Amino acid sequence: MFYREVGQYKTSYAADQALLPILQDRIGIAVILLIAFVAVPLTASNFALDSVLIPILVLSLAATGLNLLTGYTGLLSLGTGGFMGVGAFACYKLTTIFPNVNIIFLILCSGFFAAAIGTVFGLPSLRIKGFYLAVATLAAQFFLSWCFIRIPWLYNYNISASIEVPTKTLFGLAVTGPTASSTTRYLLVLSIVTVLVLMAANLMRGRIGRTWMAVRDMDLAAELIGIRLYQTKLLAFAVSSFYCGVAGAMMAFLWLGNAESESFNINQSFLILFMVIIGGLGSLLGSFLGAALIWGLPIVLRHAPAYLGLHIRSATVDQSTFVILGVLIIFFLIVEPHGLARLWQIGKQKLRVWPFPY
Amino acid sequence: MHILYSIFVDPFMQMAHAPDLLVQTLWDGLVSGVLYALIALGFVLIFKASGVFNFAQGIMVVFAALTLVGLNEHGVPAYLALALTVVVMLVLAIAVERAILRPLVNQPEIILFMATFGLTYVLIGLGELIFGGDPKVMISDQLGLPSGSYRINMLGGYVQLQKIDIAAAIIASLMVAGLGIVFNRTRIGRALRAVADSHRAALSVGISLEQIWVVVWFAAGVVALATGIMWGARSNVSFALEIIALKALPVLILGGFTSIPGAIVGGLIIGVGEKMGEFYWGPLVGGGIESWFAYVIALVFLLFRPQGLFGERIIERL
Amino acid sequence: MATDIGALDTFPKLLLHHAAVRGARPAIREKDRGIWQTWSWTQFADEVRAIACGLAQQGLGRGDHMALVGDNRPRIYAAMCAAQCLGAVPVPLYQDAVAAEMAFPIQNAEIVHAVGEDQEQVDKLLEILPQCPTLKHIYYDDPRGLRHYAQPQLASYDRLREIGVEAAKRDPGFLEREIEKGSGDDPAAMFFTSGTTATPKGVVLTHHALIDRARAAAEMEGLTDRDVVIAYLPPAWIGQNIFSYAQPFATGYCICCPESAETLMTDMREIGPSYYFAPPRVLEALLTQVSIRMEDAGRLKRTMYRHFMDVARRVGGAILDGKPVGMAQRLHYALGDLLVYGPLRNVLGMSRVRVAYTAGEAIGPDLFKFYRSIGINLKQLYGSTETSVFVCVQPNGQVKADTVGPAVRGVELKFTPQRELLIRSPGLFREYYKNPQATEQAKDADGWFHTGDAGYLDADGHLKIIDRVKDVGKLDDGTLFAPKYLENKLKFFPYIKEAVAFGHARDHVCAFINIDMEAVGNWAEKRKLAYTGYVDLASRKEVRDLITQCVEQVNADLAADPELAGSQIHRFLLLHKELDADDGELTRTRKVRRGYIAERYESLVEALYAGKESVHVEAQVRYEDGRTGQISADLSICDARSFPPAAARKAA
Amino acid sequence: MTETEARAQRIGAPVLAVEEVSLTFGGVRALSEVSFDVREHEVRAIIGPNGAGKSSMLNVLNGFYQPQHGIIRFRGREFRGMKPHAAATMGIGRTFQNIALFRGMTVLDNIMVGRNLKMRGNLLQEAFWLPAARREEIEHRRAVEEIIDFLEIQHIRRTPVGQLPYGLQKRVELARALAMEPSVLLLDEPMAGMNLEEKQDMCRFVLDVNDHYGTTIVLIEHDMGVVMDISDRVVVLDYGSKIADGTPEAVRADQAVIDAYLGVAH
Repeated sequence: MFYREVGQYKTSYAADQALLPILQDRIGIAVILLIAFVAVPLTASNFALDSVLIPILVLSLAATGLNLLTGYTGLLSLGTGGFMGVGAFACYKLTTIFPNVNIIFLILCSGFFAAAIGTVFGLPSLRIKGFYLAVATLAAQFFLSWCFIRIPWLYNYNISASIEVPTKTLFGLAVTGPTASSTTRYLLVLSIVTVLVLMAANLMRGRIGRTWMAVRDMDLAAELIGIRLYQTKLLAFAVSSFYCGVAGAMMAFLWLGNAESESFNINQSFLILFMVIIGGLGSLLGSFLGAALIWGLPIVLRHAPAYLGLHIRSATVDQSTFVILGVLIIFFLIVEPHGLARLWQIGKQKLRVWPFPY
Repeated sequence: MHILYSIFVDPFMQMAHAPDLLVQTLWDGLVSGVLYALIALGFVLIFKASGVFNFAQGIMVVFAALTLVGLNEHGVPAYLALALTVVVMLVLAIAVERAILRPLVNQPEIILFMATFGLTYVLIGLGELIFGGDPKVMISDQLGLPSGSYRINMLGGYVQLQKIDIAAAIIASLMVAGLGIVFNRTRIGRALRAVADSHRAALSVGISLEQIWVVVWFAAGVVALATGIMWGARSNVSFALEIIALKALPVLILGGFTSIPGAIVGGLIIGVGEKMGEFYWGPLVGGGIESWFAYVIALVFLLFRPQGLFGERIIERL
Repeated sequence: MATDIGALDTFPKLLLHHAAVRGARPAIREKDRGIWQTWSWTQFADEVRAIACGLAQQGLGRGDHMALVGDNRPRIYAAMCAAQCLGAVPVPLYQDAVAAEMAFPIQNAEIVHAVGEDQEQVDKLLEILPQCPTLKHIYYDDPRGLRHYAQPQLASYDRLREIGVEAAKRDPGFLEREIEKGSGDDPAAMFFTSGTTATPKGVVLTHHALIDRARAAAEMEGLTDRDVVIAYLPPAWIGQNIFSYAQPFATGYCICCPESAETLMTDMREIGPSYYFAPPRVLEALLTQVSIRMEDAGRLKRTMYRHFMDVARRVGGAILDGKPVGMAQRLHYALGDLLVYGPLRNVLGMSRVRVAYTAGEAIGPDLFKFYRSIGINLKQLYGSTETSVFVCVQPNGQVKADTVGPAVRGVELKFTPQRELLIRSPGLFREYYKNPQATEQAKDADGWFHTGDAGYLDADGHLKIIDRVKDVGKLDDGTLFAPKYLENKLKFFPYIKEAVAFGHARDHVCAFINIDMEAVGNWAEKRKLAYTGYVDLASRKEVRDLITQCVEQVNADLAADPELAGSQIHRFLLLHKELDADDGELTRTRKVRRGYIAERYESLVEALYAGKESVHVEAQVRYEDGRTGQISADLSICDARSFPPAAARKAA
Repeated sequence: MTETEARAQRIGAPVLAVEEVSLTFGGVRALSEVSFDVREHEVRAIIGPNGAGKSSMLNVLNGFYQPQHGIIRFRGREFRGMKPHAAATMGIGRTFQNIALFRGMTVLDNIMVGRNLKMRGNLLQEAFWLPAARREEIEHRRAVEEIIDFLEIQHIRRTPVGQLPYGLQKRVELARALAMEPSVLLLDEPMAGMNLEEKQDMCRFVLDVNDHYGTTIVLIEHDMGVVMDISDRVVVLDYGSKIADGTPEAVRADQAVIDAYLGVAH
């Protein structure tokens, strides 16, 4: 209905291969970015920023990382939580060793540590596939959780086995630690997430993205075409873990302000896996939609009774959130196995050929 | 040099010095192995018959145990509570088939696998809603399960064998034998195996998918109940159990996803391996390696034999 | 302007003018290799210069003729202009014509040089080489598959271009000198009429004729060099050539060639032409597509679509014409524009169409009203090859469904007692090549051209075409019988693809009807009706009832018009095969060859009038790959209710 | 100079040969001591009844199976068994009997994957879409567009592969193999399941590929009419062993071949 594609012709390959070839899509994204970068910081309350928007952005980045591995390369991973933990602890160690180095740079560097660990745990991916590979990543998850408790060096021998994030400043403005305001942290998280997701989008429209998808769809045929399966899979593990590592570092430094092994355990991996599945495997937009739903829904449910004037014990509300979440997952898998992103895509396609059905 | 010594030589020296401790660790390993095997059995049952990797098997164990104890708390006598729980498991099986499996027939495995995640969350929520979240004590004595333990003096020391563990071992082997016969000999068994290979093929020869799946999920429910009782008897019934159920994964890796004997042997290997690893090698790295050592065993095993002990060789054709 | 408009009297001069004045503006675009490749006017002029010099080296001289066979490609138009630079006369031929049909034009115009697009066209030219001794040089554009062809006549377009570039280097001023020699009265091009009757005739049109008519229409519509046209019809048809060659040279606007026939719809949506031309059959096909796709939409969307279509039918045309319309209606239409008409225009690629013409044959009134009602400024145009197209054009605001508009500037109209239309205009053709008798017959001493169409001027001075003079018949009781008018009303229904009416010198009207395989097939599938193929579908009772309803609705409309009430259709049959140009039943531009059909299906016509219930037919059919086969079927004849003419009606 | 003489002149020395190749897996003896060669620019057909080992032979040639016995000689180098990746880098492309396209991607992306061997863009360049990566992408897109134009599939450029009819999927697979610019192209029953018109198109494309790109073709085909029309030499397999090798006319007259096809008792 809103699409007017008449007159949008491409006279060069660069234009034809642009990320958003259709004008209306470009307008849409521009509006969204405008709202995110300008409208939200001005209007959103600290509560909205701290417990809704920043978490969703951080988890979307982790979901994007997992999507690169499971959605685009077809390698099921249950180790996301662990890789995020590596990012968080790596960042913490880096700030303690190089206190005056720019914090953003360190957050990104911690991603490389996670990437290294991710690649190591990706090594079995050549010989084994499917559920069996899930076990390898599960081993990584439990092993890393164990390390976060058993290696005191990681948390500077702090007796509570958890890390407190020191106050870091950027151009004189407090960015991490208790004094940093939610808006600055929100803007920082938003810019890092935007850049990294843009990089992921670029990857997916280039050679590397295609080799990943080829390995996902028919790895035997891909090999016969000259794609080195091993390197491709390991690269997927590395890039995916990089994203999870950065997400983990941001979770500790820019969201929670502290972190311990519990926040990067197996449940975190399952949570992110749900986001990717419900959001839509193999779609960057899906990671965002999934994160918003799986994180946003419990908050909404928790506040719904109060808002509607029913007073239910908070424990029952929490428990019923579990049930509703479970029912929702089943419902979505039945209605649209390819997740919210596919629903969005179908809707967009209907608008493009409106009023026709196809 | 010292590290190599402490890894490869010292543990075995310790074993030689305290054989009774060795036997005790072995026994403890075997016992937890039996429980892992029981959980793995539930996974294998459903995977073998419906091709679904049922992640919710772990929570079904907890849910069954909670129902049993919960009913008992509400004044229902033990044996009646047991019967009622079995009925609850039947209702659960029918509900799962109706709400999840039927709409998702012929969907790829990953989708069904994800659906069982959904089921896990539902069962956690229901369990807590109906029976409260705090851990409960298993009513093993009302069910006539033996308590106390035997003390056997041997090899210069003594070995403590819990009676409940022996009972668990016996029940487990009875179940395995029973299921083994059902799967391989009876008409229903053949139908179960047909459905596992291909839903469409089974449908084409008139096997009713719905019936088979209810039977299979009910059987898995009963196995879960037995596991819940055994497990509850050793440590109380709580949601922490659900994470331990994940241990069944390495067992399945070792034993192969579709073989019942594989599940038992795999369970025992993991159980013993884990206990020995924890007892002898644990201290070297600060202990607590029980949480991930099982996975490492499975992983090492996988690299040499990707399809597990009993699985068939996977031949990929183009 | 440096050179006044008068001196630019030939296409090559106009080319140099555009290259000088608007060199960077796009002249021609082609969707190729996935993106739109663009030639600016300077680049296009350089291409023409290279080809012209090349052709000169190859011996093409003033007055010679050069054949052009191929689809809309920049290189075909470059070659056409290159020939004109040397004073030669380009002769575009239909690219989907069979080899035999090309032999006559080449012999008639003693053609020495020919430009073929690809292996398909080269094979046809080589096949008729024995009958055309004059043909010495064949240049091919797409070398695909021609690697092993060793015939001496063959040379590649690129080779021709290389020769041209070298020649131009040696003698830079050569082209300008040749162009200067040219004048407005030289022949600019020769188009062979498809001719519904005897052998085709070569219509010679001068530069002056084409340019004058192109400018007249351009001024009337205010065309500028910012306009965009999509070239998708055969270049050999004057209807396409005037819009993709004559007028762009006159005004400087850009023409766009789609990638292939299959990608036409997407290419058109991408380009978004502002100036669009489509013969009625293309508009019919589009409407059929629209109705089939809407039929498959969900119930909600269908009801919305029908509701707003009714609104459009009531007020759409009036709003487009700027007539006064109530505010409520206007708001309602605006909502419809947001929900239905805007998106519909967008999907059809017509959102940016400022002016759309339809011509070539009379258009059904309902079809015409449909496009205007959804906001597309579709207007009727009358003209022919001999008159360089523009004779009558409906100006904005005076658009009616059943007329073709007043005469364009410079055109005089006159009628003979038999209502035949005579035309005098600067755009008239010079002669039928080597056919003086036909020229005399068509153009009398003081320059009046006999169009062969019957018609009259209505109250507002708009020309109203009834039919071809020889086809306009009279029933026994003298009432007017205009077969084309009836056929167009029938063809408005998506289920009817083609129709042929008979009634001249008979007591009542009967008709052959061709069902539209796609539309009726879709209709049948919806009702779970199994059918194997075209013959089986056409013979089913349910399909006959469906078509009977359509015919009866046409009869009801005819009953309302006193002049035509007598020519309601009493009996009809569904033909066993689609009428096809390859079997000679249609012309290359899909017009019905009435005489040939009446003669070939004599037995069927007699059966209709003899009141028989069914008739057996044996027919030879030529398949796509040239094989011929036999089709035999029993066609049952159906009767359609006719309605008493309405009582005294106020004047139409 | 007639068409056939022109072709005979262009066919060069043997470029690919198998000697005494035997292949067994799981007790099944798929190939036993098969030897034949393929010459440069030749259209070499492999025919034989079902289960004769044709597909296995092809899978040995491009490294999907490793033969237990025998040597593969390619451009003067000897191999006991090919590695799939090595075969691809050396210029052996192939299509599959039952289509192995990447169902999650569009036609254009599927063909672009064929360009993978020729692309050098590294992670950093691609992530930031630096000029180097952008230039390379455009250069390879242009090469792919040549193939799309060559096989006349412009109208399905952006369609997901899963939605295409059978005939078009086969053509996209041929396009993907061509994108690798192979010197030898292995076609596994490219015309199976096609109607007459689609078969004629595919034959024209195969001949054009051989003629235009000079690619040596190894073709597995059941339709004898097609084999007779477009192949220069034919090798016949039956129960895993070679029973005839030569020009189509010679092979058609060979009694052993007739027996194999008409089923004389073994």
